[in-house]
Amino acid sequence: MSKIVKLKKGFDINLAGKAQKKIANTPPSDTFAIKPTDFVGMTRPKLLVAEGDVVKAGTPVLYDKMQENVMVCSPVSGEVVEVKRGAKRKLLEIKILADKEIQYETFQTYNVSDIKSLSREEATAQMVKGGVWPNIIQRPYGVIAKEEETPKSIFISAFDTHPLAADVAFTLKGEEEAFKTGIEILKKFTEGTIHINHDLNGEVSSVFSGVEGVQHNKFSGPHPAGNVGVQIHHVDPIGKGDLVWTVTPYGVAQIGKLFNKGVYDASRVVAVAGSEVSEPQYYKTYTGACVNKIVEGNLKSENVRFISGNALTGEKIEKDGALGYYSNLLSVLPEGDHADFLGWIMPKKEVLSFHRAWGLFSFLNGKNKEYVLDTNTNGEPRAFVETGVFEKVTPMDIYPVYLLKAILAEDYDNMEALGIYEVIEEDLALCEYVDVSKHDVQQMVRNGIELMQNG
Amino acid sequence: MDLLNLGIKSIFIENMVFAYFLGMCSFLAVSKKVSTAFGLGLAVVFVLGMTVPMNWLLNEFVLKEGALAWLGADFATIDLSFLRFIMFIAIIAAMVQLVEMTIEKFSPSLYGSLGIFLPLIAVNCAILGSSLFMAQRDYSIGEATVFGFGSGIGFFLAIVALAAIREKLKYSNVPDGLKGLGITMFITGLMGIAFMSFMGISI
Amino acid sequence: MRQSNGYIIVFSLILTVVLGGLLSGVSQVLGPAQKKAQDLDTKKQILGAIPAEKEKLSAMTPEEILSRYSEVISSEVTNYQGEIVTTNEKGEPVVAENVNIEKNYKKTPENRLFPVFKYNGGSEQAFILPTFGAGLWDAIWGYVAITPNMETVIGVSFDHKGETPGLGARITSDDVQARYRGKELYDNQGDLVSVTMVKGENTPESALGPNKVDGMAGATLTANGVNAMLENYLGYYQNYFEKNVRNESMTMNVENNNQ
Amino acid sequence: MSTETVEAPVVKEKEALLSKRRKKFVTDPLNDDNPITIQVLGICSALAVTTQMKPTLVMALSVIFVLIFSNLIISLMRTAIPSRVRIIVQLAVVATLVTLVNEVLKAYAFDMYKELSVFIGLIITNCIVMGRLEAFALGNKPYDSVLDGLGSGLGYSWIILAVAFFREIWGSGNVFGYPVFEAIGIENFATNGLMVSPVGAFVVLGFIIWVQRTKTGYVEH
Amino acid sequence: MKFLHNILEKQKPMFEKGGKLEKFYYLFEAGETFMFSPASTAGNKGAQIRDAVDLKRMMMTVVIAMIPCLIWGIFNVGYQHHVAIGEQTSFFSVDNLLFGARWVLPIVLVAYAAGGIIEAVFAVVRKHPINEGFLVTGMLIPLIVPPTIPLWQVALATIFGVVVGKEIFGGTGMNVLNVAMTARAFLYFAYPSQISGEVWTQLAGETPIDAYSGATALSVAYDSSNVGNAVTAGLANVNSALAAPFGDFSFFSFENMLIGGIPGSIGETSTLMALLGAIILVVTGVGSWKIIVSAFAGAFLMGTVFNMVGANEFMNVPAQYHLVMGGLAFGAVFMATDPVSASQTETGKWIYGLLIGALTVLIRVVNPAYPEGIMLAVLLMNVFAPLIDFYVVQANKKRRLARATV
Repeated sequence: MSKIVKLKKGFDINLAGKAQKKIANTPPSDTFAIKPTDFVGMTRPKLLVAEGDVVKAGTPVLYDKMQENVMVCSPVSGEVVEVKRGAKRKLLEIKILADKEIQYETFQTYNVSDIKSLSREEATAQMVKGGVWPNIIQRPYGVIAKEEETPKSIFISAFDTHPLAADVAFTLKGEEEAFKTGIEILKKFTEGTIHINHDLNGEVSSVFSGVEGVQHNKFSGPHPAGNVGVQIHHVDPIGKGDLVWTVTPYGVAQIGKLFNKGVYDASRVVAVAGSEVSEPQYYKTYTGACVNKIVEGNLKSENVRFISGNALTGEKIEKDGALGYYSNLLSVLPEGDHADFLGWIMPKKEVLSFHRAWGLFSFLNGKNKEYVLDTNTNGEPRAFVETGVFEKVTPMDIYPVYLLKAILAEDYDNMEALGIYEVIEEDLALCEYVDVSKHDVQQMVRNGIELMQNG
Repeated sequence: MDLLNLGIKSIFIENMVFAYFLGMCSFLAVSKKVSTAFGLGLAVVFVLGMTVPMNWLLNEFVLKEGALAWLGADFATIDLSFLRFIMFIAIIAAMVQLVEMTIEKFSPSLYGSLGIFLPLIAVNCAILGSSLFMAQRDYSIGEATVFGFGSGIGFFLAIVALAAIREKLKYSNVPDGLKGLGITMFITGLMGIAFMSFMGISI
Repeated sequence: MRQSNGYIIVFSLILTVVLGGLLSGVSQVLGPAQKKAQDLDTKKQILGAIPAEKEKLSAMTPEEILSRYSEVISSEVTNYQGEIVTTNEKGEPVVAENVNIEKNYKKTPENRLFPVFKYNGGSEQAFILPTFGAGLWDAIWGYVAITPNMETVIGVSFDHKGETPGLGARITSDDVQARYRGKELYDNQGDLVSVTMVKGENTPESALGPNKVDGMAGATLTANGVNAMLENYLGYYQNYFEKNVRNESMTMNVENNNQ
Repeated sequence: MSTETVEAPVVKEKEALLSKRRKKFVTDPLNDDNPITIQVLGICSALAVTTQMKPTLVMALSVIFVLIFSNLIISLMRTAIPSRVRIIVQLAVVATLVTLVNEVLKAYAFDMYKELSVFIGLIITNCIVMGRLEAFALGNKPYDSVLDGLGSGLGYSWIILAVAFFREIWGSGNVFGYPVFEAIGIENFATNGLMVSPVGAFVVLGFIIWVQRTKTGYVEH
Repeated sequence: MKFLHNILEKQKPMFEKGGKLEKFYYLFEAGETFMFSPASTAGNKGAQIRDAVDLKRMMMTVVIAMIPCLIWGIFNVGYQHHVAIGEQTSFFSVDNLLFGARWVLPIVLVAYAAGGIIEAVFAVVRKHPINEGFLVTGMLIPLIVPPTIPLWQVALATIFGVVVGKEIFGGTGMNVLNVAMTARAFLYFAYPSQISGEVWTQLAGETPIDAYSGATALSVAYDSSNVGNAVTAGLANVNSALAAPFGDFSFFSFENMLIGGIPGSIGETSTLMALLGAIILVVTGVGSWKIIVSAFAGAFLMGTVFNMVGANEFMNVPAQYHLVMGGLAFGAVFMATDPVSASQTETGKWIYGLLIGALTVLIRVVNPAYPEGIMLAVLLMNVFAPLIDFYVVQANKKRRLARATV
């Protein structure tokens, strides 16, 4: 019983510099990093290695003091070269210099029939030890799932509608077996359905088409149709007391490989894209790759911003920074640190706006026009004034403005009633983009979620 | 038609709150949330609808000059209107008590939502005010009933709308000195302007 | 002990008796003064309709006003048909000053009582007629003093409950009321047309004529109310004048036997 | 209605007629603990009569009278009142006092009686009166209660007189009925109709609260 | 331009925290951001790109949408003046322009100056940014007052509107009532004789010819209904000797009221110009088409219902006349759509608009005290908009609650 959902609301941000579907032949990065800040809700990361230690791919590097079974493992083998700390000795980054040849920690391997008979406890133990557990994110709150809980269903979004997003099927080419195994493992954790959600207008890649015992749903519409949160809302919404897990397709495959091959395989195909990249394309590397080697000689200009992830939800990184744990995209956009004379009234055509306010004629450009957007905020922070715009980019039965105001007022009952359980930052990222009053909507959403968790 | 006119008049034009400033204490105190305002508003409608006709009877057959004529010609000249205040307030207090007990007995759920407001209502000026207006204006029993309910509904509308506005205002950046009472005064004034649209309506 | 039912009952009884006694005592003592105050208030308004009297009123003590009133005013009560009414349905005497115009207004005109106050100030004689009507927002009322032949207005005094300040409320101002002086109630054809206030202010006298007075800017609706009130009540009193005044010779020998 | 109860402080055997403590009963409600602007009591009658200063003054005097005497009477009876019926007893006493005021006005100030109409009667439900009885008079000695009543009454009075002042001068160009603008030679002062309408009362009181609370630093949460 | 920007940048530290003129930071900020859109970039986390729109541009769009009404108003003030003194010229003549500008522009200037000063004072005292909302308010107020208004009243009303209508709530985005409507309501109730809507032609001291009446359409309509004459006939009789500025229409014909060659508030007379503004607002998405459409629909429906009742002549006014008389069109397009004071939920907007339209006609017809209903209808619905929203949102909450498992 699959569902077809056609969404109208939302907004596609068509940025210039999409990655071409080919894998570049360049020397891979030599350092890789684990950033505890990538794991939302990990407040007390505990380090298991020290500078100078030698690790293998799959060696535990840190764990969460609050949830001890969550382990993060090294993506590569090599030497821990640096442990970077910030203010109050906050753990920021663990850098590992990779070996030329990757050495793996080995775990138990299983064949297809073994996997069928594997118990939930055995599977959990291997996943935690093998470093793949952080792939499982729970809703509400968007934090790493607790292994003792049982979700009512598990959602996997098989496509990504974010600007410049990496093509999911392309990055998982050849991982059919691993994906299938991953799904088999996930089935042990829920009595409910596993949903795989596809783009209605695209072809279903062979990676997903052969998977059985799951529900295949199709979605159409502009971004954020590919957001798993939106998909959950339309297929099996989260009410108070519900628990749903979400896993990325890459995460499913990684879980599969842990059982098929007995290794923590952190290799991944990442896209390098954006208007400032000379040759936007894909690279084969490992989780947490440092970007300096990748972009070397591949930039059009100097004053650019590197973003781990996409332009809507990503994080700014330095030129020698590393991609995030969950990220398979490096976006490079022009930095917008310029002041425009009478910028608030001058007509502009080359800038993209969801609004059609005076002088913003981007709506006259065709749908296929690609934009070079910089990181300028295009205005100053103000109070909420506009209405109805947030709703137009949020294809959910939710009133974002009311939710945000409830968060600002720290009104727990209202936050709950208005649907805080159904959203995480990325679901309202477009609101942050279109907001004329320039609020940090995503940060507000996270604050709200934290209030709910602690309150 | 006259009754309809009176109804509209008492709800909108001579709104207890905006035109006469009556019931302000509870209007200001119990308007922070729509749900509680709704409860208080209902209770006021209820009590007003009961006490104004009750007080009418009292006024007509006991207090008014010559009201005691039904006791005999000797009593026809007696004027007890100086007892009006004390008797009205007594009736109101008694009625509130009665309403409270009745609701408690027959609808515990309604009691749950209205119960806490009922004692407050005994000293709500809108209740006494309506009865005094009724006596001063010499309404008939029909008019008194319509007037009672109308005034109640007017109060109800006002307090619910105010509560919705105040819930919205939670996110506003009101100057310190105006927080609470001050800003509510201004809002009430602005609502009063809006309610002026009904002044002069006659059907 | 203080919580026992017996105590509460006794306490309440004592309190009731004390308070009730106090109040009835006070009302007994103050009763006459209140009656007098009320009386004075009515009489002041009636006298105020005559411009010449109004000027003097503010300087007079209550006693002087009352004595002046009994000196110059006599009253009677008529009904719609113009018959003089002396007793009510119960056979009690009817006193003009105690007829409540507002209460009468609730009845149909045919069932109302209409007080008439006859003024004889020596050089000047007048009939003072109470009127009542609806303004823009609420009740308006007033006294119109007209010549005994019912042809010319001597003076008016209007009051209101809630007309717009600065607009309709101006009917209470001397300036507006003065406009009515000397206006005529009948047109050239001899029909009773009352005096109407026109729309708009600063209309030249030539455009007004004998039956019209200048209006109040922005208060047309109150003016309409005043017009309707005057027209109605003059109409109601028409029968009275036909029967009792016009056909008699105009010898105004007002006996000072009022009340 | 306020439900806080003022703890009766231990009183020394002999205390000055106007000791510091007692002075506070009178001065506190004037500003820091004003019944209208801080405690949010008695707003109803505060606004209705304030189009002109004259009726406002009468209203203020009436409230002071009722406050003082109801405080006194209840304080005198405080040991005799059964607590179960205390509200009704208080109401009865207040209603009696208000009736007294009403009757006196009717007899000796008929104009004011007409003007104030039902609002004199509504002093009964003025929350300040009941509030002071509950919070103070039930637990304090008569003389202290009288001072407390006086203080609250004065606090109430100056606020409504201030409101009335602005409404009358701006709305009618008068002070106590005296045309001040004409007196200083401004013939055509454009009176502000909004000030005479109820809206004016809310707005003026709003501003007074704003100024007063900003000065005293009181913030409501 | 770089040079100018550098100068500004140099001054900046003085206004920033710890600077000498720290108090006036937001004044500086306002000036600077009006000159240059700021060089600020997106934060480290979250959206790295932002929409090209900001609040200033948003507000500017509304101002631009009002320009047709303003220009029309300027010409019309001049035109009505010249018609009144019997020197009728073609509508878009220089004479009309000059005369109109002489009377309209001072009102605009005073409104902007009074609003701007108050904004500045509050920005300094309360330490918040200058609200761009005053760009719109300062333009709206002149358009909804008659050309005969004394300037001091414009200033006073603007101050009242901005302070009581907006600043005490914390500024743009926090207010409850529409600021410009609050200002107009202030005038309406405080100084009714100047704005009660009977004669609104700027005569500038000259006397009108006999054939001319400066009465507004609504006032004519009320008068003829009052004496029991059909309103359309009554309208046709007024100024019947004069022709409309465009086309072969009589003065108070439906067509001329639609075009707007009639006396009235400066910006409200032309329904066509308001509709032009509506197109700008709707296309740009700044104004809600739902509110505009439903307000017109509400007025038309109510007019039709009254046609069916037909108890008096005003009720018999053809429903479409209600759409072109008075300020309905202007109010529905520019006042009702104010995003802050309007209903904020999409369902709520339908209810809100419909009731505004219906109430406008209701007030016009059954409330003789107020010939114009739109102002009070908008204010009243502003008051009830939060309540409408409350129940719409409540329904959303209930849907969510219905699927809760615990």
